[in-house]
Amino acid sequence: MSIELLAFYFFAFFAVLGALLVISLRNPVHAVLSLVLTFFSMASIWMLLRAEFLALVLIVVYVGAVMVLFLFVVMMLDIKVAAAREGFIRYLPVGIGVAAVMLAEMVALLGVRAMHVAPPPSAAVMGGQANVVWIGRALYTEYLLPFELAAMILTVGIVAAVALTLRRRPGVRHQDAARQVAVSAHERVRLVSMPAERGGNGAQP
Amino acid sequence: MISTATLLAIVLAPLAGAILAGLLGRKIGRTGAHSVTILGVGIACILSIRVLYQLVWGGAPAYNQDIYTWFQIGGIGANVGFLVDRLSAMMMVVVTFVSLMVHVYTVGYMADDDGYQRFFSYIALFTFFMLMLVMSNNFLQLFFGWEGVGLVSYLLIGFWFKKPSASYAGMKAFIVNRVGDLGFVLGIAAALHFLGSLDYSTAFAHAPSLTGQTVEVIGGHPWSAATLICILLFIGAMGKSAQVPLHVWLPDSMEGPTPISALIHAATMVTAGVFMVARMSPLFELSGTALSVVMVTGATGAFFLGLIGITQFDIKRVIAYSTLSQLGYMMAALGASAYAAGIFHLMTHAFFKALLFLGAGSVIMAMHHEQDMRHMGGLRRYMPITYATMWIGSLALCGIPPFAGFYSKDAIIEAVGASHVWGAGYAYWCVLLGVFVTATYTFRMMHLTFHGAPRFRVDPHAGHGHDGHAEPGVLAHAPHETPWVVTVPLVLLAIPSLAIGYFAARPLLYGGFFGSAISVLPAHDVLAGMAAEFHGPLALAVHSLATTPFWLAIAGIALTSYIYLLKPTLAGTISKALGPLYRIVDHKFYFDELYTALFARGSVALGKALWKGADAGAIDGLVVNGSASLVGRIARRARTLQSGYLYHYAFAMIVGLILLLAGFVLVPHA
Amino acid sequence: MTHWPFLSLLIWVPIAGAVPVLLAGDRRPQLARWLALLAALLTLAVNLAMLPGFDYHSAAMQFVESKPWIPMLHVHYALGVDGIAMALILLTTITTVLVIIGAWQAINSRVHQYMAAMLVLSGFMTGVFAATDALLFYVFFEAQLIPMFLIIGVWGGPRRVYAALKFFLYTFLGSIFMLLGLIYLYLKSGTFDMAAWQALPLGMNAQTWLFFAFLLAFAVKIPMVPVHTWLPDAHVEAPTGGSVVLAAVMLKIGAYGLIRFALPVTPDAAQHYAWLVVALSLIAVIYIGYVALVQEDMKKLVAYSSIAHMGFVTLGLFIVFMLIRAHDGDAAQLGLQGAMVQMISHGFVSGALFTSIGVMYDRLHTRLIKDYGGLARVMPWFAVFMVFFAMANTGLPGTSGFVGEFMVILASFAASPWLALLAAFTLVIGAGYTLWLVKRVVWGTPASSKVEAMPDINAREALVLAAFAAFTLLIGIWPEPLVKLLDPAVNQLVQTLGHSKL
Amino acid sequence: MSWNDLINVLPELYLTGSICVLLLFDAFAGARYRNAMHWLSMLVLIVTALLVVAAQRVGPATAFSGMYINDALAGLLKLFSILAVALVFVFASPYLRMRKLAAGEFHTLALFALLGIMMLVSAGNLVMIYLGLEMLTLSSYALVALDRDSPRATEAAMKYFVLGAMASGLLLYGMSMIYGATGTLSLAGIGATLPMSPHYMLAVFGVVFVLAGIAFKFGAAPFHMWLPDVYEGSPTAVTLFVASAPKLAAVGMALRLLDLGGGLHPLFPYWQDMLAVLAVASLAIGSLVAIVQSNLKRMLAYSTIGHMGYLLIGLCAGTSFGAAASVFYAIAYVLMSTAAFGVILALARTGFEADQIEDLRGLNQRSPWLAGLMALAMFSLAGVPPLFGFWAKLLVLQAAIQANLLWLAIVGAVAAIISLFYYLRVVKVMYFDSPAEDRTLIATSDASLRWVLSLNALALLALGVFQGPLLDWCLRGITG
Amino acid sequence: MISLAHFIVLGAVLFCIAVAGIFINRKNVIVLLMAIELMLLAVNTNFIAFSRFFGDVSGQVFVFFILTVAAAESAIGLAILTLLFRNRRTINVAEFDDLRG
Repeated sequence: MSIELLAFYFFAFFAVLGALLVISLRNPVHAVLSLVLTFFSMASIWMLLRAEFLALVLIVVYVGAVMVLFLFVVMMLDIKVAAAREGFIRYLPVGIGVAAVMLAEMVALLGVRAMHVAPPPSAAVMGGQANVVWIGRALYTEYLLPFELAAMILTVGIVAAVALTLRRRPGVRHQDAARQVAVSAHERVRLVSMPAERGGNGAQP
Repeated sequence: MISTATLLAIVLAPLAGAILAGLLGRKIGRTGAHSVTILGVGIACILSIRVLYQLVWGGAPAYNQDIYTWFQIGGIGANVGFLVDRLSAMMMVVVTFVSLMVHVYTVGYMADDDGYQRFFSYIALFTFFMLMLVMSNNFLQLFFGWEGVGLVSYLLIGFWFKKPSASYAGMKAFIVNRVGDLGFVLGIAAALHFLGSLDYSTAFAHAPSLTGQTVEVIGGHPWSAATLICILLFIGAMGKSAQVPLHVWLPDSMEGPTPISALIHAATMVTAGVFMVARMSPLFELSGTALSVVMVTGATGAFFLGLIGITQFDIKRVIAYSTLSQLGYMMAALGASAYAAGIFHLMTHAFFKALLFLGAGSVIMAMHHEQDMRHMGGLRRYMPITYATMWIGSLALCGIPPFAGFYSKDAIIEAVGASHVWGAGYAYWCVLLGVFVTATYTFRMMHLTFHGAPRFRVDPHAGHGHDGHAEPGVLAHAPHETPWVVTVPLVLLAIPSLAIGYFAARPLLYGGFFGSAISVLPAHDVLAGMAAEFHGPLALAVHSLATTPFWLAIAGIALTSYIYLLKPTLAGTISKALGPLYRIVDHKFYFDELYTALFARGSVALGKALWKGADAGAIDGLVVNGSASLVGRIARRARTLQSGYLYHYAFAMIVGLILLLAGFVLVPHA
Repeated sequence: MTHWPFLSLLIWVPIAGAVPVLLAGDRRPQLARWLALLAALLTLAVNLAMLPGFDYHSAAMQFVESKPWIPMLHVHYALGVDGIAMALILLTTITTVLVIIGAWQAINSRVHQYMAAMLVLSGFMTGVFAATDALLFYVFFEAQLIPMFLIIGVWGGPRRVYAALKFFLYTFLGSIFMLLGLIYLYLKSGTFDMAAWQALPLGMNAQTWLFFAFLLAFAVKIPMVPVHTWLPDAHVEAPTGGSVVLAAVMLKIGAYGLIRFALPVTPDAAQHYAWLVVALSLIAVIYIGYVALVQEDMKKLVAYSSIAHMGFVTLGLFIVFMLIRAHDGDAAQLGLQGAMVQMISHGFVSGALFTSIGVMYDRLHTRLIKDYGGLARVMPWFAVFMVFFAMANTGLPGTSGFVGEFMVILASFAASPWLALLAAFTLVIGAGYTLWLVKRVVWGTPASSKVEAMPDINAREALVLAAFAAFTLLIGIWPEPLVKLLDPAVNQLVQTLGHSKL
Repeated sequence: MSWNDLINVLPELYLTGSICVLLLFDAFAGARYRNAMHWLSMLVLIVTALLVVAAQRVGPATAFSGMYINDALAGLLKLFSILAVALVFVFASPYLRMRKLAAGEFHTLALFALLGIMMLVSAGNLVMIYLGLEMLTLSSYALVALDRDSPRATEAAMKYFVLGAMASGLLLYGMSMIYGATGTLSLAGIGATLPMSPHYMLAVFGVVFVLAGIAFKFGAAPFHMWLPDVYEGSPTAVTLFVASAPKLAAVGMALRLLDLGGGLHPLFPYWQDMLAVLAVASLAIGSLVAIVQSNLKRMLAYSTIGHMGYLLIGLCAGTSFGAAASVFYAIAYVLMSTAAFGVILALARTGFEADQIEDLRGLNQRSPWLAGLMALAMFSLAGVPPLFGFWAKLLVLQAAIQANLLWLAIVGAVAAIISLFYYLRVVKVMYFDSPAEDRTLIATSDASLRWVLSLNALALLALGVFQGPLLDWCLRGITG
Repeated sequence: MISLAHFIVLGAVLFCIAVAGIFINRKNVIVLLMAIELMLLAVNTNFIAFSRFFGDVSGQVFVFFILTVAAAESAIGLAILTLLFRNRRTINVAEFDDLRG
């Protein structure tokens, strides 16, 4: 067993463990931390695959930014740890069963046998370039349009996040001179058309 | 030559009268209504007589022409046209004459009825349909007239529609007739199928080709095509001419006003079946079986239905059963291939039976619409003309020589006796004993009505009008002779009842009067044999004094005279003595009860069962609404899958994915 | 020949006429009525104007119009009429006028919408009869459900919702499978031209499937037992005009569909399964007759009687196959003619009966037989019409009701005496239920003081009834013109059916 | 990158730029210019549409190394998407005003979504498909949650988000397998490589996941669970959006991935049967469950599921005719649903959503015109000729029969009968019932809404009669 | 020897865990978001592995985009989460069943 394989199993173990913890831990903060563990492990595995740039991005962007955001939200929302998880326990066997079936199917279908191929030497593949150069070249030539589009997606993310969360507190009263000036007659008086009252039971909703 | 215009005038004059009286009845008033209709029928009558004259004495050939095409589809054509030969011409005269008499009579009889105009419209319309029937030159038009008279009969029986029994009787008549028509239509269809035409002359020309043709009605049992056609047609005749077992409507039809009982249910319409069979003689001659059926059916009716007449107390019903019996005679004659005798009896019967009915109507008028003979008696003093004419009618009916009925009935009895078709022996006994029965009920009626002591009393304070008599047998005024419009027709009808037989017997029966209108196979020609013994009407009358039928009639008359004139209590004693036998006859052999239970109630029960069970239950309930509610139930079940829980949604997606994986990837794909 | 697009006019004049009627609005019902009548009369006038130009000796489609509609699918806006279609179109245009007059006072709420729906319905129905392109036929066939659905649902009786939904769903159920059949035929032939399909060779298997698809679609419409149960409900709940159109024209669409599709396109399957349809027809005649006998609601009774009468139509259509087998061409023609004449006749008779019931309903607001009685005294003129139409319904010679039944019975005897016997049973059972109805409604004594107070028909009602009566009588006394109109087309159909496609 | 590349993507470029401008405008313009957002957005849409038409003139072409395909199909779908978004803007405008929803964000997010759609339907590469799709869905999530104070909207957004993210996870997993089988992300490359790939089964395996992703986008059962909740929970204006243009995107994505000779077309036998199963499940769920709904929006959601079943039937056929039928169906569906939701929007007022079927009681007596429009929409959805919806059904059924999928056509027919019931129910409520006394149904006074809605609904009739050119266009879009 | 299969199976395992996390989780929404991240991680691993074994850059580029999008997605997801919490005062998945049927 090569050192590479050993490393793979080591990191894979922690990745899977972290993943399992993510979905089973009661405390969301712990879950986030478990996820970070998984990310770290996977980043290492990506390293094994000579995808250094992405591995680093995963750690820097994901662990560094996204996971922090998660933690931030978890703490901000002050989520109480649920007392009872009987639902979880009751449906656990079914869930695990289904997941296992799915995994079995997937593994069976992947044709794992056919994949017992050793990776080609990395240097030859990347044309002697560093990983980041390799990706960078592709990104700015062939993948230019997607790259721009990805930028727009991030914009969407910003716009959406702002649109959804930025709010003027409803309780806070503040004067808006512009609106006061711009107000029109029909905004001052609302004409409600109501059916004429008939008899004693003319209560309006 | 007979012109088309004449014939059209004969047919259309009554129709025009009917339309005028019917649609403009209120405008033209009562007088207007009876004037136009009498005028119309009168024209028809006069022209009919002229046509008959032209045919018999004028040497005119028979008229057979199409007026217009009804439809023409491929080789099958149906036309409206007239066939006027001596047979139809004679019928036309009978029909229009009796109709005219009835029209005149009605002026008096219906004088204070609300539906005066309507009535005239109906009877004129009836005349139109009846003429269409007898003048037709094809099956289709025959059926048109056939159903048309049925319609008017329906309307007239239910004329007093406020009486539930009247509208019920009308409906019953129509529906029972429809049973016959079912056969009739099939008969027409069969005729068309085997003979290739609806036109008489063409069809009859093809008739010989029927011999040997068979049709498998029931698998493996070939029937002669001729028999099939004839029996089917005869079923029609059974309905219209009230033969057993489709006779049940005729007694009930007495719910209608008396004039129409005379016109429709005695003289004309009910004899349409007889006419039709005679008209179809070229076909009936081809089937001995059919003739047997005709004869046996007719003879059965002649005797057994006559029996019922003895037990009835309603004067009109007695005559109605008499009609049934006489129609049986006619049919029996036809069955014996003595078509001429049948038609002869038809004619004489038309006169004397119309006379009897109108006489009975006159009595009923006098009795203020009382029809129960138990409340009559001794009327001869109050209404002599009616009495006298009724006597003539009765004697004619009983077949006492030399009245009209004698010649025709005697010929029938002899013809049946001479016939050799299957069942002739039975038929002979029936018609023979029928004579006695006829005499019995006839004179029972005469005695109960006119003789003896009155069984009614006159009370000026009693109610008046046909639905006003609160107490039976109590009259507001004393009975009195009816007005001239009533008695004149009686007298006019009495004349042929008295004399027509004497004059017509020779030409009609033995003189080949009908010529080619009626065809008889030599093997069946009983009349030919009888002709040899015929030596003139007077000789026949004298000779008959030594025959069984005459003495049977005398016996009947004597018996009833004894019972009802001398020992009035005896009637009750006899009926008690006969016990169950009497009850069976009194209940008309339970035909009505049986039919009501089986067909009327049975149909309603079946209809209910089918409606509630099959239609509403099985189809609508189970299949239609059932599938709808099943869909609804599945839908309600299915919507619970959408539980609202995110994890269920995710679960569903994953399960779907797994199934797709399993179903399409694991299973090797062809 | 003429250059006017007569058929298009027949279809679109009423539909276009519906627009101003709608615009007349709820406030001006009288205007809406007159506009609707005008449109209907105009349509009728167009229709009558066609008659002189119609060639009575040709079986070919006449007044043909054809324009590509959906070129990709080879769908054409193709119209044309032969005698069969012409007769039914005449029935449609005449009925429309009568229905609009009939609804003059009977409909009081949302008059404009009712009238517009009627006009649109009329246009669509004409479209069904005039279409020679199968898809166009289908479009019209389905489209007419919408106005009828609204007519039943909006102006109908208490259970109108159930009835309207049942009507729509039932018909849709049948027709959607027909649509699959049409698509199949298109893919097979590359055209939606109905005439081309008649010559399209088809294997027995395909024919069988197609035949049942067509049968289902049209059997529902006719309706045949056992898919008939929508009809009594629809009739009972529909307003008078709806019932009249439904009975007079819409049911005919089913039979017309059979004539245009099931018979000529799949002759061998039709031949093979003719026994089935014949059996169902006879069941309709007898079974439905019994069911009709015990109805307590007049409309339901007439509705059931419609089913029984339409049984004669299907009987006439399919008896043809037995006769062709027996090489009895004349009788085959007779059967087909009988079916056609029966359709036209039933249009007038049932239309008239529903109008009559409408007349009573307008006065007493009940359709239960037991609530009536003695109308002969209270409404003598009405009674005359009622009895007349009842007689026509029982198939009395001299009325149109007789002609078709008679022809069909004659034809079926040629196939088998037993069939004829069962068919002729209608003489008895039909008389039974109709006369019993008449006895309870027209004769007798008035059931209540309300009945006593019923006024006799007014001139407008008399006009409608008299028009129906005139047609009924005309066809009854002299069917030859109608027969002549139909003859070439019927003759050709018999020829077509005689040739196997196998 | 060349000049030519830029010309081809000019519509998208313009749209991107405009969105940025609009964003800035919305951020800095005062409240008084809020209404201007609407008109500016409309202007942007019109110009974009013109540019799409213009770009069509340089097509068919690919740009950016095959990332972007400018062909007739893309043009067709883009134009109708733009039209749909424009309809959404018009119909939604009064609603947003009344509910005081953030109109600026609504417009920008919808335009972002449109950008995503346009990219998606022009995608020539798995990456582009993914990015376009995400652009669309991310905007949609935000739109659904736009009514921030509505618990139901938020709940719907959450469900939509989680399931949507999971679906894109599945899609991506499938894409990774396809990549593993072919070693390329280019759709054309995949189509060329697949038949000789040694890892053929890997691709088949991937197809299942990809299909799951597509099915989710369509809302096909069993990946439909989000759809009713989102339709019901979202503000009606957003429901209208979700129910319109994204369906065109979905069909575009499906066609890019599966059909047109490239992409996964070599695996046709596999995905045909899978799609058939999805179609049947959708038809069943769609037609059945809608019957028992009382909420109009939810009912329309289930009806959507059913319609997606029909659309999938067209795709199932695997022929270019079937594909064209699907496109036609999608367009028909979009126009029908905009009309239906448009009526709801036209009736909605402050405090009254008009989203219960019962709310429409007696509409014909209150507002016959709106009732008529709704009836048109309903009969069209039900597929009653001569309305637009009928032709859509006709085409997919024809495609199915043509492809020997008669059984599928029969299932479609049965579903049509069942679904007819609930459409008729709406008509029944509007026409047969009398209006509730306590509620007054007042049609909107917004003129542009009234007019455009009328045009929209009447188009269902007009396109029912003159559908030929559109059908022609759809077929040309597929066959090139 | 380390082969492609190792990575792919690892990806599959992670993927299944993530999926299971989504439907087993009956507690809070935030775990769902994390499960989604896990899912994407699995996918990314697949891409990178294939990219490595094909020697093709596009797989890694795709991963780059996925990471980008995932970041935006997380942002929106968390935004919805905060909205949810604001509106409902809970993020318990089992309580979000207003919309159903």
